[in-house]
Amino acid sequence: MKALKGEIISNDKISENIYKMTVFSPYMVKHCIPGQFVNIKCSESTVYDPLLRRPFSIYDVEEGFKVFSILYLIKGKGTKYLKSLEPGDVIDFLGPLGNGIKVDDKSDKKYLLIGGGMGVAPLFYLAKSLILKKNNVFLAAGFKDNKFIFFEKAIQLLKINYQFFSEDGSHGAKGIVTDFLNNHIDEYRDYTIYSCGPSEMLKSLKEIFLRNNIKNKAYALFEEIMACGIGVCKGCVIKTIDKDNKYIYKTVCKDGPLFELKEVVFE
Amino acid sequence: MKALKGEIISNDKISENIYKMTVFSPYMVKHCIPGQFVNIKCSESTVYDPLLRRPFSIYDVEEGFKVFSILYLIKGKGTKYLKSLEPGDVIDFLGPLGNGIKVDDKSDKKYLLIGGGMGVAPLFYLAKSLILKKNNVFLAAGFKDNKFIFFEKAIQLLKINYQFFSEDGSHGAKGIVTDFLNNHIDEYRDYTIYSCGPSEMLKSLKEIFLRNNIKNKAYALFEEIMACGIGVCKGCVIKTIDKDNKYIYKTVCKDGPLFELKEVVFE
Amino acid sequence: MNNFADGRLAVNIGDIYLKNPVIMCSGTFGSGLEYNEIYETQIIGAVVTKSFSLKPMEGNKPPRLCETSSGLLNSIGLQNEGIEFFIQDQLPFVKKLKISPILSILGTSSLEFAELASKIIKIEHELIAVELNLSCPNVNKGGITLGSIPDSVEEVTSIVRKTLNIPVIVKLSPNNDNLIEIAKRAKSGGAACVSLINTLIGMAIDINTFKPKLGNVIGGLSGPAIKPVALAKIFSLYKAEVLPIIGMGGIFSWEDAIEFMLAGASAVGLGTVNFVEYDAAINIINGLIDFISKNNLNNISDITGKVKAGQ
Amino acid sequence: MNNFADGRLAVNIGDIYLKNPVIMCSGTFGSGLEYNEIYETQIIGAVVTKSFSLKPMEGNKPPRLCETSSGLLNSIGLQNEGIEFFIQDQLPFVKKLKISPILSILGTSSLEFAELASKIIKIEHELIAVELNLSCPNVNKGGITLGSIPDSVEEVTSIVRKTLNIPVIVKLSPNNDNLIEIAKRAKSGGAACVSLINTLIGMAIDINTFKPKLGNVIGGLSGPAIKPVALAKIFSLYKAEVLPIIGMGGIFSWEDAIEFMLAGASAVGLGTVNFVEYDAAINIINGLIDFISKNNLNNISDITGKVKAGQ
Ligand SMILES: Cc1cc2nc3c(=O)[nH]c(=O)nc-3n(C[C@H](O)[C@H](O)[C@H](O)COP(=O)(O)OP(=O)(O)OC[C@H]3O[C@@H](n4cnc5c(N)ncnc54)[C@H](O)[C@@H]3O)c2cc1C
Ligand SMILES: Cc1cc2nc3c(=O)[nH]c(=O)nc-3n(C[C@H](O)[C@H](O)[C@H](O)COP(=O)(O)OP(=O)(O)OC[C@H]3O[C@@H](n4cnc5c(N)ncnc54)[C@H](O)[C@@H]3O)c2cc1C
Ligand SMILES: Cc1cc2nc3c(=O)[nH]c(=O)nc-3n(C[C@H](O)[C@H](O)[C@H](O)COP(=O)(O)O)c2cc1C
Ligand SMILES: Cc1cc2nc3c(=O)[nH]c(=O)nc-3n(C[C@H](O)[C@H](O)[C@H](O)COP(=O)(O)O)c2cc1C
Ligand code: FES
Ligand code: FES
Repeated sequence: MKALKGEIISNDKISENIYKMTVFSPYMVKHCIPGQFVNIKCSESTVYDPLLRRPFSIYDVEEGFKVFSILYLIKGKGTKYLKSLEPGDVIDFLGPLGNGIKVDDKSDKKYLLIGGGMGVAPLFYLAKSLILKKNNVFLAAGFKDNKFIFFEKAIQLLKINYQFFSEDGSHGAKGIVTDFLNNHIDEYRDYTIYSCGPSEMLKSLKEIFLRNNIKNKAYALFEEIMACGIGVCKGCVIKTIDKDNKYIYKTVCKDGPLFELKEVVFE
Repeated sequence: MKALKGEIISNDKISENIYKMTVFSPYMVKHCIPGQFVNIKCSESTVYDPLLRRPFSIYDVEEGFKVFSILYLIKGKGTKYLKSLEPGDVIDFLGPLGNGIKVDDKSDKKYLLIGGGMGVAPLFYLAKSLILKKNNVFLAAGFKDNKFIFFEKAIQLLKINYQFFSEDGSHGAKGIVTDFLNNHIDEYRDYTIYSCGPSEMLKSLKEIFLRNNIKNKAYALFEEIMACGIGVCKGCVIKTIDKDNKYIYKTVCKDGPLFELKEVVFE
Repeated sequence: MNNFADGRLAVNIGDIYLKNPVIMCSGTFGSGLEYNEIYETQIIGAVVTKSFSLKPMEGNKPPRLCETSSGLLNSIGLQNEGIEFFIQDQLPFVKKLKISPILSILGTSSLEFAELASKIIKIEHELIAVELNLSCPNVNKGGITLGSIPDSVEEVTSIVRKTLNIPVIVKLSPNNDNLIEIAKRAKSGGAACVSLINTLIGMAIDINTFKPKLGNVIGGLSGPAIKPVALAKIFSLYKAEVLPIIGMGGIFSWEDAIEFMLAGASAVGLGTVNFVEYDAAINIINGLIDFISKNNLNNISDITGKVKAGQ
Repeated sequence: MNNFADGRLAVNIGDIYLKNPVIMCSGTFGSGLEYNEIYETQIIGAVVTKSFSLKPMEGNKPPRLCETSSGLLNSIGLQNEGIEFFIQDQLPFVKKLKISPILSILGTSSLEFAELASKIIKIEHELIAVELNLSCPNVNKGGITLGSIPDSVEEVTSIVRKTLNIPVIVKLSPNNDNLIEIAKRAKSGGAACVSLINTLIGMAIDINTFKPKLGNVIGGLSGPAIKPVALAKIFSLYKAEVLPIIGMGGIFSWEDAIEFMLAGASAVGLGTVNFVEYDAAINIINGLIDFISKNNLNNISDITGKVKAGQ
């Protein structure tokens, strides 16, 4: 973790309201792992609205070019500001943050990645890293519509197996990814599972795993509004339960964003 | 006065920290007069820092193109925002505001315009309007350095007489404009005088006029921090004295920005 | 432009009836005449005039304004031309333009308020209500504002209430921590409702000159910066169930207006936003209409106090 | 980086000596350990730890954060691992990193504070001072915070003062209007100085769900939005000449720090800025050094209270 400044190499619209920003940062490239994020300043100095930094997952890392990239959805003033930046501008960010996913150096395991909407962002870097170590990766992702066709194209380059769903049937199969999982759960009993997406999706996943008595490891990347991003303010907590059935508030920024699904209490 | 939106035609750096923005606005072109200003929104919607609009004098009007322009100095967050805008972007402004200077339709009078620093901005449009009506115009302006050479070039096109001063001698004669006036005051006894510049300059001018018993009309354009810009909040007042020697706070935005120098009380 | 006559926008605040709950705050909209050059200010639920005193007041020494992060500090000092100016010079135009006026009055003692009220009798039928600005320091009571003294609040309210036949609104300051008590005394005095919040006391200093940025040293903070404080005050007063509330303090959008109503406001006041978005009232009224439709409300007042804040 | 050992930055606040007047606010900097990954936190004048209570506290139900215009609402609810955790697990690292710690302690009664103090005795020589966080609601006194009750403030301060041999700082809340009285009672209790302001009570509501944006309904507002309010409070307390002041509330730049000192602060606290500019302390200390040079000051404390606010 370091306070960094990085030159923007590209900042392009890649779908409706979705942008990809690539940033030059040898430090990040050297240190970050999938599932981690950066906390980006989204205003000019002395302008305090928006006040807080904004967290974004690492979407991709290109070691050769010493760049990492993020994928961001325009939501409010912070992301509108990011959109206004141009190649050559410098962004101010802290990273890499969060616990992330350590990909074993030698491994030949099976992984199931489950994404929903913008939640697919960290899964690209994860899939890429897993594939590099010759793991077996299957990615299932669900969307509202066909805004994520660009993502399918990116995934195809990784040459992994995948299945996409959209609620309106405009991209991949019509349906939602949790239904798919519910129906095919037995095929994935020996997979390690990583998921990222809206809180309702993660909640359904947890229920599916419980209902089907899934014994293997199932993790998810969580989001919460953040202030410090480094575990100091205790602002970004989610409720978890430990092995003694005791409730503990854990920070998404430092204890997470990766949690075992079974330890998270959805309310 | 109207709440307007206008497309930016150009927004160019014309000197160190000085920009010129040209805006398409048939309404402004039709209604504005020299000395008036516009109150411009300098942030994205839902971003409230900077909160207030920023007032800028009308620098030029080009009737044929239905555009007006402003000249602005980068000071803080508002002007930095303006700088970031591009041709094609639309700005939100209210105008024309303030009492301004009505240029008589038929006239053949003598005018002395005195400017200091960014205070020359409104004098260009004024000089242009006076010349158009075949008045005799002399412009004297003082600067710190040679950042305003662009302004001399613009003035030359108007074919009026002028004299520029700079404190460091890098542009025009070395010296300050008030000294010049002090020494040549007798030549301008029958001129109508308009001035605009830093408050200390206006104060000196007033003293020079008093000291030399100048009877002709001497006006100045004033600046104050503004909120509403239309005379409602009473925030932008300066102290004036009326003929009965009574002090009154008058609004710069509505009663001004043009005041007779003799009615203004400098403190 | 939408149909602002939509009956679902009409609200009753105590015995005050408004065609819609959007009110312009005192001191930020004149009497609606200037803004009428920009749009027809008759669409607004009510315009609270700037505060008028018995005699003209010259106001504080400039500078009177200072921008802060998402906020505005002002020390206008209640500059106004006196109540007679309103009655003779402004009211005729207000009537002509069909603006719905609430007259804000300002005094330093109950005596002054009594005198003000008596001057208003002859025009009270033209007014929707009077609003009492109790933020002026009282000379007899050592410069403390009337609004911070419970007894004075009740006394002033009841004097005005008895002199006039129109509803009385008491404007509350957020700078005292006896808000609920003050509101109760306003009620005892006969107020129809309270409006809050007035500005928070604030200050700024020029580090180059070491001088305060306001001629008056301290001033009042308004704008989006104070919105969370205003909401908390309104919510706490609403829970105390004293009087209906006109809520204000940093409202800049229709979403903000909804937030204030959810917290407990029966109507909302727009202040500083008038300097930034000249036609804020139009956008906010339109936003409320859309919100009503989307949420199938019978009336906008259905949401007043409806924040889900019980665990 | 400049020479932070510049003697012209050293300040005395009551009997507290600091190498420079830049302090990290409680709850916004941990104990300085995390930030030490970013820069050497030993350069900071002092780090006030998060507030520790006798027993671990789990904190409030999320969401606990909500951004507002130029402000941050939080309802952390003082989540902490308890005083023993600080003493055993954190203090060794704090020492190793040469951080200058001020320990913030938190209790709901004078009894609890007494117990806390007795636990601190064995480590007090490692601390620059203790800061009393009196913002916790007192169960016996109907949920009112200790800090708003003058008698409690004096009692708690004097108990801690008598138990310990190090200076005691009392942190004041801006939500009560008896600031000066409270400060006087802190003084009677033996406090070395006061720190203010803590956060302003605020609220925000989600208009889609009608739910408060904070799980705890209300929270504390910090950041640049509250800066003018903080300055006014500090200025008014400074004029009352009660105790030296550590000033905080929205300080984001060295210019802000100067403004607070001019208003009357002997030292300045950085809170929310730590989340936005991770190395704010460095920039601010550097800015102060430049300011000293440019203005030919002997010591930064020369400007404390020097705002030119006579008429
Ligand atoms: C660990 C983590 C990783 C993330 N990765 C990505 C990513 O790869 N791509 C992406 O597009 N988004 C990602 N997000 C969400 C992203 O941070 C928010 O969309 C962004 O902060 C919105 O900022 P805004 O100013 O545009 O919107 P705002 O106007 O501030 O808010 C719009 C909405 O976003 C929510 N929001 C605001 N701040 C945050 C925050 N700090 N965290 C979560 N939600 C917030 C608000 O509650 C509101 O509902 C991530 C969030 C977290 C916590
Ligand atoms: C009638 C009028 C006409 C003006 N015409 C021009 C012009 O043609 N060109 C030009 O460059 N500038 C002009 N100004 C000044 C211009 O408004 C300020 O420079 C601008 O508002 C600064 O905004 P900022 O956000 O960049 O700086 P900030 O960071 O807000 O402030 C920088 C400095 O500018 C001062 N300032 C801020 N707001 C105002 C304000 N509303 N009025 C005056 N000073 C302010 C501040 O006190 C501060 O000292 C005019 C001002 C007035 C009142
Ligand atoms: C420039 C200015 C002048 C004001 N004048 C008055 C006034 O004369 N009487 C009054 O009761 N309130 C006055 N107020 C307070 C507002 O009516 C309102 O209560 C406050 O500004 C909070 O709302 P806002 O944040 O939307 O502005 C004034 C506020 C401002 C900004
Ligand atoms: C997330 C957060 C947690 C805080 N926790 C504490 C705390 O534990 N004890 C305390 O005395 N103050 C606490 N505060 C208040 C700060 O110490 C400080 O007084 C306040 O935030 C104002 O300063 P600022 O505007 O610079 O943040 C907290 C503030 C924030 C934002
Ligand atoms: S954002 Fe501060 S602890 Fe996570
Ligand atoms: S800015 Fe409001 S009266 Fe001039």
